[in-house]
Amino acid sequence: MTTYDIIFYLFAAVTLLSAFFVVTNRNIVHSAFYLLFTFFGVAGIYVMLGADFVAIVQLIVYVGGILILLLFGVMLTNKITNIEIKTDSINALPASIVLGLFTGALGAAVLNTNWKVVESPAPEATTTALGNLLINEYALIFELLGIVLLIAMIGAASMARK
Amino acid sequence: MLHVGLTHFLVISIALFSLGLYAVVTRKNAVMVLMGIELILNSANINFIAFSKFGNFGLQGQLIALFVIVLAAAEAAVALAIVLNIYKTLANINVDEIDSLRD
Amino acid sequence: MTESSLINIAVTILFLPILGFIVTLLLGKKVKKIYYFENIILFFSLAGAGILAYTKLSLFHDTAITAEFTWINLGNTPLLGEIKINLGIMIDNIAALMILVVMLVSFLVHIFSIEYMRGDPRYNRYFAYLGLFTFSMAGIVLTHNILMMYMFWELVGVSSYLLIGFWFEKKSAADAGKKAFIVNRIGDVGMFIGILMLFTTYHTFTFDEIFAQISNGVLPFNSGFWMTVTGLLIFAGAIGKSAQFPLHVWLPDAMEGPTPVSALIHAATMVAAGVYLVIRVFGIMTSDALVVIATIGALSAFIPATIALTQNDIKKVLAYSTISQLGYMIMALGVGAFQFAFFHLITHAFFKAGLFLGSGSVITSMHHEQDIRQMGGLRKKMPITYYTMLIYSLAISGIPLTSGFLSKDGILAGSYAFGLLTGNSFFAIVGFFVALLTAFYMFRLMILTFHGEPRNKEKYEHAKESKLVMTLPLAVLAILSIFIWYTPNPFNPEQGWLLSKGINTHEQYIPDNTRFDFLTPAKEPVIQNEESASVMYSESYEEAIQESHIPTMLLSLLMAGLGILIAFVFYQWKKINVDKLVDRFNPLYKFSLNKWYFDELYDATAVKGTIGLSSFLGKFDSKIIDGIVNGVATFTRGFSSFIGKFDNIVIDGIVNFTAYLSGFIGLIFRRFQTGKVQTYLVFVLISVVILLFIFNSF
Amino acid sequence: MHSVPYLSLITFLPILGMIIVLALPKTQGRAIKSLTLLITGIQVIIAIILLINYDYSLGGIFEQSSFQFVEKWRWIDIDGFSWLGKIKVDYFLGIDGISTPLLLLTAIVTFIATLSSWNINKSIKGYFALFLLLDTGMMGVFVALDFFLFYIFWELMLLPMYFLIGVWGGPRREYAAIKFFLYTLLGSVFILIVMIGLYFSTQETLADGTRVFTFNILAMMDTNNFTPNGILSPLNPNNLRFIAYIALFAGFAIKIPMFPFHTWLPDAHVEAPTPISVILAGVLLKMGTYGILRISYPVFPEITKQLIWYIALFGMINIIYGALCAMAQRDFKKMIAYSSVSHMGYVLLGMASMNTLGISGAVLQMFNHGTITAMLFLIVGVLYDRTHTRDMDAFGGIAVQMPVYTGVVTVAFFAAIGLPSLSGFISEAFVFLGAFAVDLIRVLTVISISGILLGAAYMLWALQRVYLGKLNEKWASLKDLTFREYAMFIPLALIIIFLGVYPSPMLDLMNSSVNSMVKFMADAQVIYSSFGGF
Repeated sequence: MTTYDIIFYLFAAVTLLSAFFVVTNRNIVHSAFYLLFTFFGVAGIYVMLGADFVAIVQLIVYVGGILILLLFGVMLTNKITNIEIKTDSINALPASIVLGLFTGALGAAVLNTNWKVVESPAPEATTTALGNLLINEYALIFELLGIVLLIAMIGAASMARK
Repeated sequence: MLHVGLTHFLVISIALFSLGLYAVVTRKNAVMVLMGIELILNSANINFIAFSKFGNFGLQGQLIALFVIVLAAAEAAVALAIVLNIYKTLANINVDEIDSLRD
Repeated sequence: MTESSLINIAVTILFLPILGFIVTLLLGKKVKKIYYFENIILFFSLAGAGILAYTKLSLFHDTAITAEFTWINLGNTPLLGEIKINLGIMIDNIAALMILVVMLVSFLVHIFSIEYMRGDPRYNRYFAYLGLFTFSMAGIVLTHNILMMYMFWELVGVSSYLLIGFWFEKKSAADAGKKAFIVNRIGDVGMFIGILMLFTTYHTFTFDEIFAQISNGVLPFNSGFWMTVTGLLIFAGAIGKSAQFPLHVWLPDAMEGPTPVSALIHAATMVAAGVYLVIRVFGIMTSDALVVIATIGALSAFIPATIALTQNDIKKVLAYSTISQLGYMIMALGVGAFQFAFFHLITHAFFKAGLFLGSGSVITSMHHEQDIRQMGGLRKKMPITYYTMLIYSLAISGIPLTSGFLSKDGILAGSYAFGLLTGNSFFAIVGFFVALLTAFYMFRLMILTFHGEPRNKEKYEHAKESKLVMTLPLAVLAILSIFIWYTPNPFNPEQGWLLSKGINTHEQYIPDNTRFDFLTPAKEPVIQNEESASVMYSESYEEAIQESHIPTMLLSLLMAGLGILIAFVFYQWKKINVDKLVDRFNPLYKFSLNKWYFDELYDATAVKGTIGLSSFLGKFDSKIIDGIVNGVATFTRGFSSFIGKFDNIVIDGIVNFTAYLSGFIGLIFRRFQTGKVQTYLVFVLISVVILLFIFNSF
Repeated sequence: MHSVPYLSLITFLPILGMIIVLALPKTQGRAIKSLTLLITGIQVIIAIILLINYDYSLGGIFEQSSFQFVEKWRWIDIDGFSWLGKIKVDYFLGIDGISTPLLLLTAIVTFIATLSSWNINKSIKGYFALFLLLDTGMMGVFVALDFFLFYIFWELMLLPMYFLIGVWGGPRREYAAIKFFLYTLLGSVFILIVMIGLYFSTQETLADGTRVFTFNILAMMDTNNFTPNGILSPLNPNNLRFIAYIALFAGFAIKIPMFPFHTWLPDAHVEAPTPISVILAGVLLKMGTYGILRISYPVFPEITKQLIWYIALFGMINIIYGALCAMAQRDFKKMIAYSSVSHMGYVLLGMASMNTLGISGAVLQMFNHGTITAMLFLIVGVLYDRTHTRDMDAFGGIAVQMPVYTGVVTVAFFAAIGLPSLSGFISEAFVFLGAFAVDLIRVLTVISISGILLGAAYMLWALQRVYLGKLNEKWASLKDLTFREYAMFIPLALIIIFLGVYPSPMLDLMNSSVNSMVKFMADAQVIYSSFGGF
């Protein structure tokens, strides 16, 4: 076990455990906070995979943006005064069974596949390279994404305003 | 345990995916469903980046992951707007009770 | 004075009245006194007509002056050849005299109307309509082709319609206008067909060109019979316009219009247009046609005369008298006494216009009372009206020294001569008998109105002589009803300028075998353009006329005297009780009083028939034709619904069975249909898992 | 020389207008109306420009070279599919003496109808958009020389008309609109069938020498273009030309409308809003007779010749039947509608004569009836706007209250009666002169002449019932014409009077074409008789 491995397992544990709590916790506010840890964990995994820029973005966007958004969603849709924000689950048993089977199948598929691994050394800093890619080869997509974001923003704003 | 490799990451991804899916399927609260979706997206991102690293695809996987994050942000915003709207209309965001589609 | 300046004058007097019409109509609302404009225009028209007539008769006596322009030119057409429609003006002696008469009467009526119509809310519009009428009438008189004549013919009808219905608030007036127009149209339809026949045969509307071709032996469909038919069809127009039997019913009703209008349109000018038309086309009338014309004329002279005997409305009496006198003229044309017809037209225009204006004067002073039974004794109150009307009555009765004697005598002589030549003395007998009736009913009217004791004291007290503007026209017309204007010899009109110089005849153009023998001149006509009175008659006719002159005169005098005498016996001296006589001959009296039941007859047949047919067709259209359409639609719908049912039951049955089957299966699966997205997702997952296991490759 | 595509301009200008109207916000009612007025006004101007540049000597009818303002280019050109053969459709516009008067009429009547639409208040935007679309359809029918194009325009005007009646109409508008639509559609189907039959019977020689099927109407008139085995080719001994002619004629006859296909007309008129009635009677009815003259006559000259007696017979029935039905109506608008039936009979009768007088009369009657009947419907509209009833017996004495209006009415009514000095007379007289000259239909003509008597009867009766007599106290507060209504009536009245007094401008306009058509029809008899069978 190298340090790398240990760190990996640490992050994996954080991610999966908090994700588990996200899913199972009945208090939605708690779920949201667990989700924060999940995102941190995933960000760590990204770093492990040599994707430092994506990890940063993950932290900024998810933790700083999406999670806050979700929390707002929670608070706006429940009366703050009455913190009965626990939510039930449905189909828990059949879903568990099916998902178990499904996960098993997927896991089996992953484990049984003989992945042809070509380890590529991660570049030291990906930011510059990613920036180059973004404004050269993927410029169009980049622009499109901007538009999508704009539209989503306007759409969300107009929908929420009604 | 082996040296941490592609498979490990994929397993984590699968686990995350399943948990996300579980949330989507079972939770009543629409916000919770959204959280599940975020989990699923994250798991997909892990996959992208893992394959990017272990498949010698350069930085493209990471780039895609970035795009996914952006889209996730957009999706979250729109979805929450919808949820708010539904809440305003029906005073309820319990997904299982919103079944006008049935009729 | 050249011919072209004559044409200029003619065009001017033709278009001046329409200018008056337009200006008066458009400014009528704004300018209160605009009617003076119309009157001034009429004065100038009259002056122009005077100059025209005088110049024509003195300087251009023997030539017909024409001028034309191409109105429509279709060029050389593939099947019909050259088609060109010319409009133009022809001034011959007859037209010149006629235009003078029209303008004179029109002017006098305008003057008379200034007072008569005063206070009417549509005062200016009345004068505008008079202008329109004068224009149209001048058009009829001055035209050189039959199409233009037809056009003005219709325009005259319209102005007559507008003037009869001038007081359209009164339903009877509006009805009368409509009746006049429609009855006239019946005649016009005939006339139009006649015009079609002429055009189809001769490819021109111009009188001279048609006559020239007829002289060359070109006949419609190459047969004399069709020539007769054509002539009679054209004559149909005259029947309508001149209110001849059987289309005479509109004229009495037309008396709903203002009285000056009756004088102008329904006595002097428009109704005479029919006579004028026949004079214009006299050259194409075959002997058969002439007999029909004479018969129509005789009937029209006789029937209304009998009706006039018993009428109590002063204007109705005059209306029937008008028809009767027009019948005289038409009969005169039929028997070939062409120039006397026109002569009578002129004299009649004056004295009948005078009679109507006189009656108008009486009616105003009696506060719009028209029933002669309410009058009486007016002689003292209205001397001018009385004496002028007396002159007119003498004239219409045919008493010597009046113009009426001259012209009427001529007509009777003509029919007498016709009897001598052809052995057909029917027209002569009718003529003399009607003379008796005429004298009787006219003097009945005079006596009841002006003599005796006033029968309605109250109205009598208020009656007074009309103002000068009204009596002046009466006086003028009375003067014009004296013989001296027409001939120096009060017993022989032939010596007068009018007959010897004024009225020329056209020759007859139709082939010899279709004319009366006496209308065949012994010698060839000298020159085409030279018109002289002797051209058209054979020598035997001249002799017959000479021969019949004296007996006719005596006989007609006798008849007129007798008629007047009877009238005096009945109404002035009351030697015979009229009421008893009426009781004795009650059916006859009723028959006459009710105008021979013509209106009822037409109402029951033509009017009811048409309206019945129309309402039947209206129902037919909405019920049957539209019913068929809707029926088809209903059938289609029914059929489609049947197909639909078939589809439902049989075809759909099969489908339904399948559906039922699937429904049954569906029943099982319905439980899965929860409407909950999440549940669906679970199913999706289940399916994915199942698929994974089915296609497992691991 | 005519580098400006005037015909395309006059045809598609309304479409442009329609797009602008659609882009304008709903609330800008005035702007929409003004724009439509502007567009139709420009159309009138273009029509006048066309008239000024018109060469009176050219005949048109059957040869492209004597058509004017021709625009022709390939529009649809498919040769890719071997199983379909080549499909070539031309965008082919041009006018001659028959279509020019009608083009002018359409421009004028549409302009007037726009004025009369001013008090439409129900969804203005939709109304004027449809109105402009209708305008394009009408213009297109009169300028198209390609059958395919003609058909497209023919159908194009159907749809807006359906909605204009069905949405803005009276109480029974749905019924009327459906009836109109189905009827006309039935007619269109006939036309479509014949069009396809003709297409497969006519081949045009292209510049490179190949022969292709064509929709060109002018090509269909040239016997050299017929294929030997075409189903509608006279070269084919078993051809179906007779049946096709009947079908085509029926298709057009529905539009005229000819007895017994006329029952859609009264319903459509009664229910349609005033401006639409004006267009319907003023322009749409003319399309039927125009179609017969433009297509049925020269494409099937030999069959036309055989059937003129029947055409005249139907003309006569239309005249008399229409007049009698009009007499029976109590509804003012229905009466006018039936009078249209009657007046269109004159057109049929004139066309049946097949000589210059008759056909000139027919075309002139189309124009005159367009203006006169437009005026009549406007008259009803004015009264209906003020009183909201059309029952003639409910009126009486309107003349007292509205003297100027009654003056206008008198002009229009007498024009409809055929009073000389008003335009109706000239055309009726020409029709009768022409028809009377033909031996075969002379008797029918004579019977038809009684139509002018009946016309006078029902018109004057209506005049009396509505306008004369004592004023019905109910209407004692009616206002006389407004400025806008003056603007509608005065141009029409002036045209009616002008053409009544001096019809030559209009007759000269059509004379060359009418002559050329008569000559073509006469010559064709010889050519067709050489094919045998007839």
